[in-house]
Amino acid sequence: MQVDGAATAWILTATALVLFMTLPGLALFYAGLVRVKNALSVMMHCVAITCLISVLWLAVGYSLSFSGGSSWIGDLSKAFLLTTTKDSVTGKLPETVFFMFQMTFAIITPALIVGAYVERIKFQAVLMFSALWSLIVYAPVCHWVWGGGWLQQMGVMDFAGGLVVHATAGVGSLAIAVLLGHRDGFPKDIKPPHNPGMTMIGAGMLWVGWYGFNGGSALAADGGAGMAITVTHLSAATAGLVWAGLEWVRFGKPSMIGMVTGVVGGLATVTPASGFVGPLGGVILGASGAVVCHFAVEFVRHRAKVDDSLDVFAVHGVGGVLGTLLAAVLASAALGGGGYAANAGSMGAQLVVQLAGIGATMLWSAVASVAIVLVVKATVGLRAPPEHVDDGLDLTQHGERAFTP
Amino acid sequence: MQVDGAATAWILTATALVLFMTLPGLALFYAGLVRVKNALSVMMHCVAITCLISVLWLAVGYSLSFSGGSSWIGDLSKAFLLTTTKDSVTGKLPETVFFMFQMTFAIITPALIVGAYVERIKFQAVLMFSALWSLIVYAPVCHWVWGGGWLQQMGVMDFAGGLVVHATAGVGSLAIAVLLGHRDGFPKDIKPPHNPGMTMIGAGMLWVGWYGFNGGSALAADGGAGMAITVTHLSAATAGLVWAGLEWVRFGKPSMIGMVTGVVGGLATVTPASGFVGPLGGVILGASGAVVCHFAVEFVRHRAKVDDSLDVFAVHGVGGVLGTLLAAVLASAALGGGGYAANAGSMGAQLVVQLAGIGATMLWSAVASVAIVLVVKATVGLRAPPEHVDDGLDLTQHGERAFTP
Amino acid sequence: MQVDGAATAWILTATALVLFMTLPGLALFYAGLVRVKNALSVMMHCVAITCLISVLWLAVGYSLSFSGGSSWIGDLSKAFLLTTTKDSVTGKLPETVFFMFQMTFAIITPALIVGAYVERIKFQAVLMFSALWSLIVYAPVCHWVWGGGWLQQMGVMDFAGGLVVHATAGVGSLAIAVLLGHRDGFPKDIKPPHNPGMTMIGAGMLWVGWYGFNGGSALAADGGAGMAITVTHLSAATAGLVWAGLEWVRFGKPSMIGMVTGVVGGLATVTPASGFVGPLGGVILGASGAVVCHFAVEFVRHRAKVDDSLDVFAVHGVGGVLGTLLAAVLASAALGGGGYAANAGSMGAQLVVQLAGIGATMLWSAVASVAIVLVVKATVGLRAPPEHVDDGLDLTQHGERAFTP
Amino acid sequence: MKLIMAMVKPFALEPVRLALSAVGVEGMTVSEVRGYGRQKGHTEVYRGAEYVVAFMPKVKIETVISDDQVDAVVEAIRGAANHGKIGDGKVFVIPVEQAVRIRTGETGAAAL
Amino acid sequence: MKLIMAMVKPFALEPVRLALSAVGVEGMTVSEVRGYGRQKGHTEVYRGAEYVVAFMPKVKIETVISDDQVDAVVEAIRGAANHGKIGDGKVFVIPVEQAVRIRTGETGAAAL
Amino acid sequence: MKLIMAMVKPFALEPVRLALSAVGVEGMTVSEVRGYGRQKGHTEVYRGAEYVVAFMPKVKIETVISDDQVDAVVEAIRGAANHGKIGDGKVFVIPVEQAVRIRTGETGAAAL
Ligand SMILES: Nc1ncnc2c1ncn2[C@@H]1O[C@H](COP(=O)(O)OP(=O)(O)O)[C@@H](O)[C@H]1O
Ligand SMILES: Nc1ncnc2c1ncn2[C@@H]1O[C@H](COP(=O)(O)OP(=O)(O)O)[C@@H](O)[C@H]1O
Ligand SMILES: Nc1ncnc2c1ncn2[C@@H]1O[C@H](COP(=O)(O)OP(=O)(O)O)[C@@H](O)[C@H]1O
Repeated sequence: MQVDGAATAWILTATALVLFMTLPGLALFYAGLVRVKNALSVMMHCVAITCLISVLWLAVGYSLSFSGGSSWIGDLSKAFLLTTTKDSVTGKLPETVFFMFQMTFAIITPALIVGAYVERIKFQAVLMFSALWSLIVYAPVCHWVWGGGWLQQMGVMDFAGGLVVHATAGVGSLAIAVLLGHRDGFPKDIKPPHNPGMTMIGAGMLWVGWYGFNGGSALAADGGAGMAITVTHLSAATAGLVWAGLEWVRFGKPSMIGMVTGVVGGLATVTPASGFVGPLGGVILGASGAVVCHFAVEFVRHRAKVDDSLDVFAVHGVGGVLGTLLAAVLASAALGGGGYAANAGSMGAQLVVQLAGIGATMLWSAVASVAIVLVVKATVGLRAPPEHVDDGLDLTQHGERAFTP
Repeated sequence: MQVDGAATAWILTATALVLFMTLPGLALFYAGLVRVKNALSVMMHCVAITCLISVLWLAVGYSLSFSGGSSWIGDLSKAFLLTTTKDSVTGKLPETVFFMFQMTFAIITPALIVGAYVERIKFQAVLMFSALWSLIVYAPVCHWVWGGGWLQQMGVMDFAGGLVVHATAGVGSLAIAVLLGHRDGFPKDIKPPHNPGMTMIGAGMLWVGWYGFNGGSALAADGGAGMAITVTHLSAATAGLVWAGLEWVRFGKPSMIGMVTGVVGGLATVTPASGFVGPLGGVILGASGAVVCHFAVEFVRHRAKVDDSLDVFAVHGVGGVLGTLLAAVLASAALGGGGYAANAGSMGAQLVVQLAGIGATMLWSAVASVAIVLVVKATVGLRAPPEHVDDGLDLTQHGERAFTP
Repeated sequence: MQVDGAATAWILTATALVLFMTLPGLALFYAGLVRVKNALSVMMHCVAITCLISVLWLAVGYSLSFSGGSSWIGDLSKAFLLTTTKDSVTGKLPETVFFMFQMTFAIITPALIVGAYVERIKFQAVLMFSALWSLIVYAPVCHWVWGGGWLQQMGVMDFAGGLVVHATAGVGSLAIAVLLGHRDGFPKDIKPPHNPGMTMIGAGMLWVGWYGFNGGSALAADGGAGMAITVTHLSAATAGLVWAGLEWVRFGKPSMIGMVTGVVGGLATVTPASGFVGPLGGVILGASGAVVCHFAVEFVRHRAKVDDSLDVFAVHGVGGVLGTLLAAVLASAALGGGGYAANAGSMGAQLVVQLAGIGATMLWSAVASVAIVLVVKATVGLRAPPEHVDDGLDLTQHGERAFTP
Repeated sequence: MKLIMAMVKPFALEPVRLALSAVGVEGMTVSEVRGYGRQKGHTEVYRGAEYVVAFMPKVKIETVISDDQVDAVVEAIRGAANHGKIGDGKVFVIPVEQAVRIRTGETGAAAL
Repeated sequence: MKLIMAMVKPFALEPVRLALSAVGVEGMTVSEVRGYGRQKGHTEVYRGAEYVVAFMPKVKIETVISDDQVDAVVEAIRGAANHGKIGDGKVFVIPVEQAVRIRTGETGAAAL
Repeated sequence: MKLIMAMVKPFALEPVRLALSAVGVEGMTVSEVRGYGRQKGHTEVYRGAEYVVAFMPKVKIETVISDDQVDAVVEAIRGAANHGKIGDGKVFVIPVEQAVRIRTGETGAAAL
């Protein structure tokens, strides 16, 4: 097939935008939420994951996800891109562009999990966990949903990663948070975010970058991409308002952290649906995402008493799953959506497929994540020693300090 | 008409760039200029305006601006984009892309006004003022100039928003600054910008994003867009040098805040002219914009004694108006410009049209802004209570602090 | 020739990305590495260089680089773009787009040199040095390599600026660092980076922006651009891992500053080769760049005892030269590369050409930079007075402070 | 000589500085601190979780004065920093045995 | 009255605050400081260069108490901040002549 | 024992630290402060507006020493921080009644 120059131009840009989401976007978003003595360690996690996963993606990750293979996992035919040249084509794009765009998704997914284990993890554990997780959780699920695997064959709808990115990362976060144990003092005596402004900058970058994430998932520069960024943006905006509104009613004041958390929740929620719904669908996804994630945060923290420290499961996991379900409803042409996959056909049938996708993704993510964490714990160890935690990971794990007067 | 893929790719990007100008660009630019106790509140204003205006734009703003309607205002035929699909086309673009690109302009315009009322406003007032202002000031003027309204019919030249964005925001700022009253201690005992580095980051983002703002206004990926970013950049660069030079001569030292203020002034000035002039036109716009805005800042503050705190009128309003006038001169083919609109024809005729546009825009912005502020004052109230102002808006209005050790 | 819309869309974007590398990317990367009392001055250097070089580029820089002229230097036929219109075309792009894209390279090159002279230079010297250097070093070398000059005629391979950008800036840095003298206390009593987080943000922006730098140098939205960003990214990622690994082995801890320094070293190293090699080539460039630059930093500082304060020569100069050499090896089709220029033909022949390019570029950069520095010293002076250095350049040269409580 | 150490609300710094100038105090040193007293700190809510922030931002003003200035100085600070609100702050008086101006070597009251 | 000035490790602040509350201390002021003592600072390595960072981050806690509280307060601080590690910190006792509550004008022990 | 409290220019910190080490001072605490004295602050101009910044950045060095060290210490600080320029700073000497090393419980001079 012929390469489409316009699509290529847009996906090159989208790739830059999604990398920008992780570096420096997510790094800032997360670093602002921890204590100052651990801020650099969080940034370091994001940078290190970016480097590590990129090389793994070249080595085997891309091939496991997107080479032919079975319904369950790809093969190694594309390992190290040995057979890919400038002229290789995937769909309407040069294969290198497709490879890079997908790589940025493979990077940000384990980077999201950073939020679960901040302020207490050993750096070795971050590296080993992320590497194994990327190959054992991300690559297969990516293959199932986008790489021609069994869920794609069933017609599952996941436009930009409600399952592949957010559900996997959310469940992985829960697993590692439980097995790693909570921060000292959790839940009563923990400290507020050290730098909400940093979190705002990160959230702004995530929002802008998400145009590339969802809009780029159209793999074309057309009305599909346009509609995707439209619903993405409207979901984010609505969710920000709703979350801040909930805070205003419940706690007397709308906070900036709350509003940007809502924005991110809205973005996560709209992600799987962003290619299938219309503008009002975006508003509905944002509003419901904000409400559900808002209470999920409290449920995880206060009921389940799990220290998923920066709420990765409650915001990304729950949002992604919710959006995956709602996609099946809001895609209905009657509701302004784009209709259903041929092999599903009706809202009911699609819902069943979506539930299968959610169930399989969460189950596999849970089982595999737990196994990976146990292996990491048994080998390099999981938790930094108490003195390291006391003095902060920046100084003790990386020999650096966030500010020197 | 057929969608142009290349134009679509570029306007998708430009949309991301203009959103980036507001979040986190403008939020940082402004937050660095206030005291640390109000820094988060300024960021919160920018985030909240982004969320709120986005939803309003979907609801009615876009329709009032860009549906057919009368010469004065659009109708509600495009409200909620109910009739827009992936396949709807506007010019060479998918309508969703046009909708989104224009939305980012609708967002940043009231966000610019934040600079007028920082450090003393109630958060409720920000929301109510911005919502009303967007519908009553922005939407009509946008319709007049870009949506087929009477100014467009007269052939007014406003490529990317000298009137629609900068003149309206500037006048709105003056209105609210006067009616809200000055910060305590103004003009003698106010505190210097708490974080000029933050302002620099924001200015850098604004500069980069402005490529999307002016270059995107070509609505095509062609030489027109190329010339627009060329003149935009040259105006910014020249204005930065001139402003810093003025400081060097007048105060003995060129400051970074001064240089980036010049850059922003140059960007505002070139905006209306950016599709009509040549490279030297950009230099002239930048130089004149820097000189005029530089002294306008002092005039507003020291003569008029208005606490338009971050100089929105003097930089954006004055720059936008100046550029709108100079566009009529520098568009002259003899001066390297692109010539005049068919229905104006000569420099003289064009100048008359530009003056009409400036007069009408400023008058309507002034009258309507004053009315809106009075309504806000009479309902939710305008000024935060003195204790809130003393302790800072971050803690008192949003329950957050910029830094926790 | 006909303008290619897709290429135009991508190069417009790439231009924004490369400007973003300097502002705010490089400004943050560098500012985080100095002491807080000089942080704003570093940012100011970056902003001022951006403004100044832009105007000079319009005036004569572009014409000297890219107009016909001789093998040694262009002429003034394109000065002030007097003959360029919207409709002028260069290759597949509107000439304005090509002009702007190249301008961003002309900006960042002298801005890189800022790292050599931080914390002790007079602001006048920054301006005068950068202006002269841009015309006397950058423009000719750019003409030799990309503007049809003698090195291009010989078939030198420098895809995105190993010679034109990194080698020139590296050598210029060494020259000014030696002649300016070291910071007080160098090498034993200098202070650690005041804000590594700032440096991380800058590094993230540099990484993202480098997609535009190297990917844009394809001047098309095609598989060539795709392969360029692929190898660029892989080099950066590999280099980050290798540098952090070296630190881990040698000093017991991997630091964030180390990892992002590795990333930037990998990016500099891959730059000249990025259009000629395959994915594994990118990995090899990154790994070797990290190792070589890592030890070069120590060599310059501890052996040569030159206070090239932020390691511009060791990271950019050495990386760029190394990549220029390796390009000749890794371009070999046998190694997955894209093969050689017609007029070189074999690896051996190409290596000779590359060595000629490296030799000529470094020699000219050295001679001319030394001359320029001496002229600056003799006229406006080079080093800020000791009291200014003691109290910090922010306050004494620009009258500003990085933080006001 | 006495060291007057006053913890006040941040926005009271400027009025206190002016009041001190008015009573002839010619030098002082200020630091950003966090304090705790009757005003017990507050609760911040982030994402629905309550964070007890025990300390409120305060400014500590330290000025060394001669013995005969003590009453005037304490009064000046009280006058400028008293808003009748909890958390307005405190003033402590601490004996000082010697003061030296680094530049000149002057000691005692001459060094203040 | 005495000013108790304690320099402790940053993470010891919260335990010390609680211990002080338990012995009836109702006000205190805290600042971020850098300290140097037996614990000599450390070396940071950036890009292969060693930077001697002489000072470690500490928190300074200042609280003015009545004379009879001194032993209990010092003991409380020791109990909460002692980890048996170098750099745990020190407590100093400094005489205070007067204390004034700005809001009410109360003086002496009543002002604490 | 005495508390020596010195306010000096920030870049004088390192020389002062070395000078204090040289005369046997083994512990000190440093804070970033803002000061005001003969050196009256300065005016900053942003966008043409003058901002009076009353306070200059200073570093406060606090070290508790035994009585017999006072003269040597004050001299050491003066020697290292004196540039003959306005704003070089001041040294104050304040009585200290007790010092306790948290880790060991040592008191008095042994705790310094
Ligand atoms: N005993 C004390 N020792 C040291 N600082 C104190 C003491 N009591 C109060 N402070 C300081 O004074 C500030 C105000 O005290 P607080 O009791 O809240 O005010 P008020 O007396 O006006 O009600 C505190 O935040 C703290 O910084
Ligand atoms: N003589 C002193 N004067 C002032 N502060 C001191 C003095 N000695 C120690 N300190 C402070 O106490 C902190 C801990 O002192 P250090 O000697 O390292 O601890 P330890 O006594 O537990 O070994 C130092 O970092 C410093 O802030
Ligand atoms: N009376 C004082 N009480 C407390 N601090 C003082 C006093 N006088 C001066 N200082 C501190 O010393 C610093 C230097 O004082 P200044 O009078 O400017 O210096 P110099 O005496 O060298 O002219 C001030 O910035 C302030 O921090």
